[in-house]
Amino acid sequence: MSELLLLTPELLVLLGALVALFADRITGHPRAAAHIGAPLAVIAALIAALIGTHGGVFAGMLALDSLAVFARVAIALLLAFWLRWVSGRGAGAERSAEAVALAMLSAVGGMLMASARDLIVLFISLELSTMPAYVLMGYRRTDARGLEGALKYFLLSMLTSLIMLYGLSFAYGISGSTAYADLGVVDAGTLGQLAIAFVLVGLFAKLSAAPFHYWTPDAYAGAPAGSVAYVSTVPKIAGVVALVQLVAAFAGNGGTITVVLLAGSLLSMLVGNLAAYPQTDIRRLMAYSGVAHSGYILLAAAAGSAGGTAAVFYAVAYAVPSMAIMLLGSEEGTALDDLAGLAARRPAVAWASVVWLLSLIGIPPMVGFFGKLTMFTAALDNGLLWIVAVAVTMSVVSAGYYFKILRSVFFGERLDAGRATRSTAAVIAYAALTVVTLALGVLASPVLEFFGLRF
Amino acid sequence: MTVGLPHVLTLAALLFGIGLYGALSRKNAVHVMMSLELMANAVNLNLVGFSRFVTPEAMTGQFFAVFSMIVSAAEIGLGLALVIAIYRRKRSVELDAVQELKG
Amino acid sequence: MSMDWVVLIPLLPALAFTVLAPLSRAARARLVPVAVAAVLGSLGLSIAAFLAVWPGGHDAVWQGSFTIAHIGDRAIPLGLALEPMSAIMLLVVTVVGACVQVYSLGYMHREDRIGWYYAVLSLFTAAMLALVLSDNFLGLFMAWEVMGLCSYLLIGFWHEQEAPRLASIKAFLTTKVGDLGFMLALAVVYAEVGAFDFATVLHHDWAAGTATLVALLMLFGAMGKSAQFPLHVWLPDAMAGPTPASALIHAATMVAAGVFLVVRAFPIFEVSGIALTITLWVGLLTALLAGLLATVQHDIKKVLAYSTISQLGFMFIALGAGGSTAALYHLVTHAYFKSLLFLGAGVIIHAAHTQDMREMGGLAKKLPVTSLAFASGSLALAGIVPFSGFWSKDEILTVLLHEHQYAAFAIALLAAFITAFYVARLWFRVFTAPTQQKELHEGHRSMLAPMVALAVITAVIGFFGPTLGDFLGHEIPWPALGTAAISTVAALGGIALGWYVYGRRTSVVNTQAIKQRFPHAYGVLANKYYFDLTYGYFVVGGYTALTRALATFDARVVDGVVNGAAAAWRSLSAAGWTFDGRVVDGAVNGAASAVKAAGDKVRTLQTGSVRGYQTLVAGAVVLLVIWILVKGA
Amino acid sequence: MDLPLLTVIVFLPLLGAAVVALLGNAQAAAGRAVAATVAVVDLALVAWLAMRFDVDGGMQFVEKLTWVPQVGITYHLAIDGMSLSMVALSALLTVLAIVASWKTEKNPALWFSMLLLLEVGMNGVFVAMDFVLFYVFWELVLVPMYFLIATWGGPRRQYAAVKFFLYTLFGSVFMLVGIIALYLQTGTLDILEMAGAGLDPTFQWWVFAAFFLGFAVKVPVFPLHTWLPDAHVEAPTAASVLLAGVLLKMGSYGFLRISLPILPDAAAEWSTFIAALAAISIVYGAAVAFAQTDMKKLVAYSSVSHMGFVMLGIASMTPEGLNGAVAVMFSHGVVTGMLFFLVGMVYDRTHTRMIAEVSGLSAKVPVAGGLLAFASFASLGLPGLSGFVGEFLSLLGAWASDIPVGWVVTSAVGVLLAAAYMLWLVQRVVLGSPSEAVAGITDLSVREVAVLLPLVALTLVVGLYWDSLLRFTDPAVRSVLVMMGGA
Amino acid sequence: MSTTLPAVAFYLLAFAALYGAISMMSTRNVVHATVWLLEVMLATAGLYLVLDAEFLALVQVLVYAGAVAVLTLFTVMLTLRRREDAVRPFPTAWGSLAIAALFTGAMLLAIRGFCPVGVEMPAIVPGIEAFGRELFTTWMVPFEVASLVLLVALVGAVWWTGGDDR
Repeated sequence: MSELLLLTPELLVLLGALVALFADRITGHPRAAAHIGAPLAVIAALIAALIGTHGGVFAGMLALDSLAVFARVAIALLLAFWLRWVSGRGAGAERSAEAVALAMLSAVGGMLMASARDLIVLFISLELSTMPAYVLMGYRRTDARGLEGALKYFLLSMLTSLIMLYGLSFAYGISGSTAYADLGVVDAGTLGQLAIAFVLVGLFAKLSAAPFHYWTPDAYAGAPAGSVAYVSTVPKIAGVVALVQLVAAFAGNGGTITVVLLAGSLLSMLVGNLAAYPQTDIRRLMAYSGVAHSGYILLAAAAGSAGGTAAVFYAVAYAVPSMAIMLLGSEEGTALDDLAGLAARRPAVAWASVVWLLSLIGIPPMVGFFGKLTMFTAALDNGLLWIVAVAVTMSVVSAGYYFKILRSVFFGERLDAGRATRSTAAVIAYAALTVVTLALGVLASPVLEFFGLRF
Repeated sequence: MTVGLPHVLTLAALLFGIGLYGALSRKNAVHVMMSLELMANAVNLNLVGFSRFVTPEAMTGQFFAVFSMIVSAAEIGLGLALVIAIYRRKRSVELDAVQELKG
Repeated sequence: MSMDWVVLIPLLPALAFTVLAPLSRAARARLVPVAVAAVLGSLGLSIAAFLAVWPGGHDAVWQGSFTIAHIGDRAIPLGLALEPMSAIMLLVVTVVGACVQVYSLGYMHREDRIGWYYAVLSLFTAAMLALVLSDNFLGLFMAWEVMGLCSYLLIGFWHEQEAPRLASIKAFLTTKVGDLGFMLALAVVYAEVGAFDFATVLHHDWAAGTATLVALLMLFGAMGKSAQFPLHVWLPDAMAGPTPASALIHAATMVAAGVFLVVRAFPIFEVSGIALTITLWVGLLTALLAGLLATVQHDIKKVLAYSTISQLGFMFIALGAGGSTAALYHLVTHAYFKSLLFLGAGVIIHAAHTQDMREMGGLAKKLPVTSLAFASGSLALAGIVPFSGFWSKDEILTVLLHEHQYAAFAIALLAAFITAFYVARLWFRVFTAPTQQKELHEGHRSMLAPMVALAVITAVIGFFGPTLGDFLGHEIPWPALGTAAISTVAALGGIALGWYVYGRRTSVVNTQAIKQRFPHAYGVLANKYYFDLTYGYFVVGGYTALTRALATFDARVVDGVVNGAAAAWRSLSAAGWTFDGRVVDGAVNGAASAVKAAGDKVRTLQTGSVRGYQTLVAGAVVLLVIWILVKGA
Repeated sequence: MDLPLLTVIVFLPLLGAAVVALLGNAQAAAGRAVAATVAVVDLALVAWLAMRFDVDGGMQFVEKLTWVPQVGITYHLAIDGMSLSMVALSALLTVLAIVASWKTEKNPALWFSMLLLLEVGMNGVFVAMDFVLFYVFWELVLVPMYFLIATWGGPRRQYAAVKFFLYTLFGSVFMLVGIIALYLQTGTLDILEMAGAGLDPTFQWWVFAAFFLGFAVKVPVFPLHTWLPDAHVEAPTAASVLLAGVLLKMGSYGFLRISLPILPDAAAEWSTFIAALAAISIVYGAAVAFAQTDMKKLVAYSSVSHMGFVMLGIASMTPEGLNGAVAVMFSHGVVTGMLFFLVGMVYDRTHTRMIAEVSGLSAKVPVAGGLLAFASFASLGLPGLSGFVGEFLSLLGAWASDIPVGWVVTSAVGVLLAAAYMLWLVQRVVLGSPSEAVAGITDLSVREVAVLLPLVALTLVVGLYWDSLLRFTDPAVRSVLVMMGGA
Repeated sequence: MSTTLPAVAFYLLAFAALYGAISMMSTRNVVHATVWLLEVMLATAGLYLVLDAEFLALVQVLVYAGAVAVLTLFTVMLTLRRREDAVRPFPTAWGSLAIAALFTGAMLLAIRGFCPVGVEMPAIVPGIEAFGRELFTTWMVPFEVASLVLLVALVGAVWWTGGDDR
């Protein structure tokens, strides 16, 4: 059972999830679940890092390559940050035990999905990482809007995942196996290409890439910002890893895949950036910005193996700051005007938000810049000049709406006093996320070295 | 007359299509979910068919089908709970009734 | 012994400037003597330098340079060289400069910004001295520009008033137009030769084409500085500045710099014949038209201004005819007598409290010294033996004959005649016409002394023409009797006519009278001076009409072009401004709003209806499927 | 090299910024002092470096460490005469900016830390010899400048600041694409190694286009200039000084350091186009400047005109032209800095920048008026003052090069036009009798004079002894030309 | 042993499934639709038997026929306010129909192109016990994950259907 030891991180998180279900009731402390979960997640991350890469295990259903390890650590860490933040929620806020448990289960699914080497494992861990998200989206069960968002998410995601499943069935039927290793043959026939296309549709929907993004803005806008902070970031990382590995597995002549990826990328960049511009609710704005960033990720994913690494790195580079911003939104209020005068109230946080936003725009030395750099390098290396041109132009546009946030934070006039939420735990989370945002940019080298990521 | 894999796949495709039509056209949330179930069912049929013809020994498709069933069962359970929750607030499960979030 | 003290000649006034400029108004005023001392010092040194150069010849007796820049493998030195021509110019500049500064002590003593006045005057002197000493075109150009600045500052000295302000900016810009030519000329020279010093540039074997280009560009620059037609319009306005400044800058030295430049660059001009011809005709045109204009001015300074332009025209005539020495000769003599005239005018203005000659008259008795000095200047200007102007102007005519430029000769002669006429007009009107004012006082000693000095120089310098020629290493012959006679006749004729029109005691025939009476036939007939009348009518009337037309032409067209250009530029730039805001920037902001619009468009898909979304998703899938099928087929 | 001098020079202000920020507005005075000290020390270090600088030594004080070997990014700092002149400029102007804004009341901690942060970026850009490092500093500059404008700016500061940011970002992202393309082609990100790599001309053409977008926006070249007037008019005085004094130079520096040596063939192809744009910028800037009713806008547009001469010199690709370009960059930094300071000082007193409302300065406040006149004459390129050097050399170079004569002459006309708008300004503001806005004001304080004197001195020194600047720039320029020669 | 599926059984069941599906879409009564879905499920179970997947047939009957259909029916009943709600007009949505038809047609084309009619049917497959063994050895990981999925569903369902307590 030494193989099972390799799954220690997942098991730890799972343990946390199970404990979380009862922690509050037993301890009577409203945030016990989060308080227990956070350290567990950190330990999980450390262990995942220590375990490092490993060949195929469980009859080749899982394999821990460098991407998988990177993703596992990233997911566990982000989960930890999120839990840390949750643990600081005031007693007034809604009960969090279920949320914590679901989030951790979703994390388990994500970590497995990152290391999956078998379509069946992929499919089921994908579902495991997605289904909790429905609940988190509609976590305010008294709030009709939240539930509406959840329903939209649920129905669309189910439709797309069925299409994906349909595709998977053909992929299996054609290759006669569900192991990634045998999928090379699928790309040959028309039916195979349809299968691949369907699989991509499913993954696009998970990454909320256009034109399968429609659920995203509504679901986010209805959901509590805290949930959005988690749902919009962590599952995405896993999804990207899965996408990259599947693309690698399918890459026969690659023609179909590349075209589909690029088409999705182009649409996402345009739709996301353009539609984000007029938004006034941070959740909705970040939803569209998420669509846009998925566009960049798809662009990288279309650019060979180097692109794959870049895509995963970029997914993390996107996840870290946007989780921070959503957490801030959950604390301060999600309307742009709610952030007004933050610089006066909490200068440190305000400046942290500057770091996050600049990173999302792609200004050095933040991680976002490094992500864009590697991504564009890979893309240009594959001769995708024109779409890169679109990408950079769109990143300028994106600066336009990120600055709306910045402007409100620093120069907005606040009418009321603003919510008086001051939780040290939240501050710790912000600090951690800020540090990561900067460190991954400036000290990228040792990190890449450690995980053995090659561009 | 021989009946083989193509027949199974065709049948599955037809069922999938009908389910899709339902998923797109129905106004009642529960009804939509039923249609989705129909699609899931079709996919399972696909898998079992492949399993029978392509990997009769390994039965991979059958396992796949099992897991897919579990998953869709879970999904439907969750979905129905959601519908009920919505019904509690809105006294309706009509999709056109849930249209507040847009833009 | 080392002669590096030559450097001090331009340096002393420069130091005076650096001492005065940063100080407060009061402190400056107290330190005015420093400036005077400085200019006197450089006067002394200049004399020493002159003696050192004596007996002259071609080559420099002293040369010194420092490298201002290294570029690539080239070094750009700025140097000073003391050779006969610069020695002569040194004397001219320092003498006139000294006279003017001494004179200004009296003339400007009421001004509370006298300190600033002296500072700028010193800076100007420094620049002019540097210009004449410079052994390369770059240094010459830099000094040239600095003089432009000083001229600007001095013209606008009384900047509280509108006229000087406008005059100053007009002067600066008009000359700057010429300077562009000079600057481009430098660019061409550098591109062609790769150096600026006279030795290299002038001995470079020029292709005729390039030479013409350079020469014409330089000529353009010179025309700006020396107020040649059509760039002369700034000089009359420049009279808004203090009179002594006008004497130094706008009569004696700066305006002559253009001529000096052409003399320096003469070898290049000689290579290209065209440039010479153009120079000649520019000179002729200017000499004639400016002379005619001088005859209708009522402002005494304006008369002198136009006369300066006209005289500079003479110098250009000489240059165009190939007589660079003659030009230089005239430059020297003109510097002295014209500054003398200006200083005199200054005294007169001080005394009469007006610049309008019509309000003057009979000053001869009231201002004896001034009138004498002025007389010497006037005679020199008119070209009457033995006063300096005669010799130099005669030299020019000689050159013209020698070069067989008969047409030019005729025009020049006509110009000389006109010159004599307006000199007479000026003189008689101011000094002998019926007295208009009672209380008049002779100028202060500090003002008279310099005038006397200049008057003496003007009177005697003419006899040293040949010596000057030898000194410069060229030959300036005594005038041939023929030409001398012709020019003298012309001059006397001019004076006589002037006397006839303006000078006689019972002065009935004056333009005013003609103008008034001409329509009334009766009155005309009633007039017993029938001859005079018709004569007056035909000659004077036609003449007035002509001059009036010319005046109008000058004011409306030539000057109008300049002012019009300014106006046009203003409106043009305004248009550009609007363009910038509307179009160029509009494009940018347009892009921004386009993004917004597109964003709103995209949002419209987000209807909020689940079934709508599902349909869109399925539609996308179907498109995908169909695409793949088609591609597969 | 015992002490990593360049690193210290670049990052010392960062430390200072942190300290000032931490001191906060509570100990504003202390923070102010710290800021001033840091800036002065930095300037002193630059001076020390300049003393130890060997003019013919090429790239010196080299520091090269690996940073992100996975993508070949190195931490590579080095300095040559060209860079030195620019670093000196930024260090000096930062000191002056801090002194000039000594009395800032609104959120002083942020103000001074932003100024120092800005200095980090400015110094860094000029000494970074690795593309990514260069880009890092390049973008780093945007952030503090955004806050300087958006926090302390005029009424339309938000619009101006964002416009500035987006405009420049737009250019620089394409520059990034160019950088990546070069990296993929050459396999290195080291600017110096890449020089003279002899790349395929067509490839060069495209990369040059990408860089052109990045640099031309910053310079700014004619139609990409419209961010400049807005930014300048809204920006506070010190920010305007640094913006015009240093930030604009980053663009032209980019051309000199990157576009020419690395993409010589493309540069040759583009030269006529650039020269044309330069000539248009010169005349156009002058034209629009002439129409301004706001002193600051006038100076802003004069910058467009002057930077045109920089581009002209660059386009000539002759020793004279390039030296001229650098000279204009330096002198424009000094002179325009002076002008913006003076306009600011006048504004502090009269509370208006409308030319129509200010007149007769020389009568009422002779020091201010005199210095303003002096700066104007320096700006219109009077020989003996620094402005003349660069413009003259640029014209020499342009004429000697194969730029069409028409463009050269057009540019030369720019000199006349510069005289036109500058004198027109002096005419209305300095001369004449005092307007009521001017009636009650006091003359410059000692502090303000102290700010201006160094600039006056530099203007004179450079103007009277060109080599004081050119001895540093000429060897650098020559090496650039050698690289272009492909040697 | 036959080289092909038992044709009669297959066609009967296929007809049953399709008929059920179509009626499910065309019935005017939601409750009836649920019943029709149940019918389709059972027919599919039959098809599984035809395809020698006894275990699957079993699961199908238990999970779907048992759990899902009943649950659905229950929900339908629960969310009907009045008896009449059950009966509602079902206008045919032509747009959806077109999309679905296009999709299906395309798939049929692709399938036609994929494999020719009449492949030799492989030999008989291992039975239930083999299936069980495999399920708990080779497919352990997904099996465990599947249980987690169910856990999630459970927690989620409880949360949503739970009370409004804070």
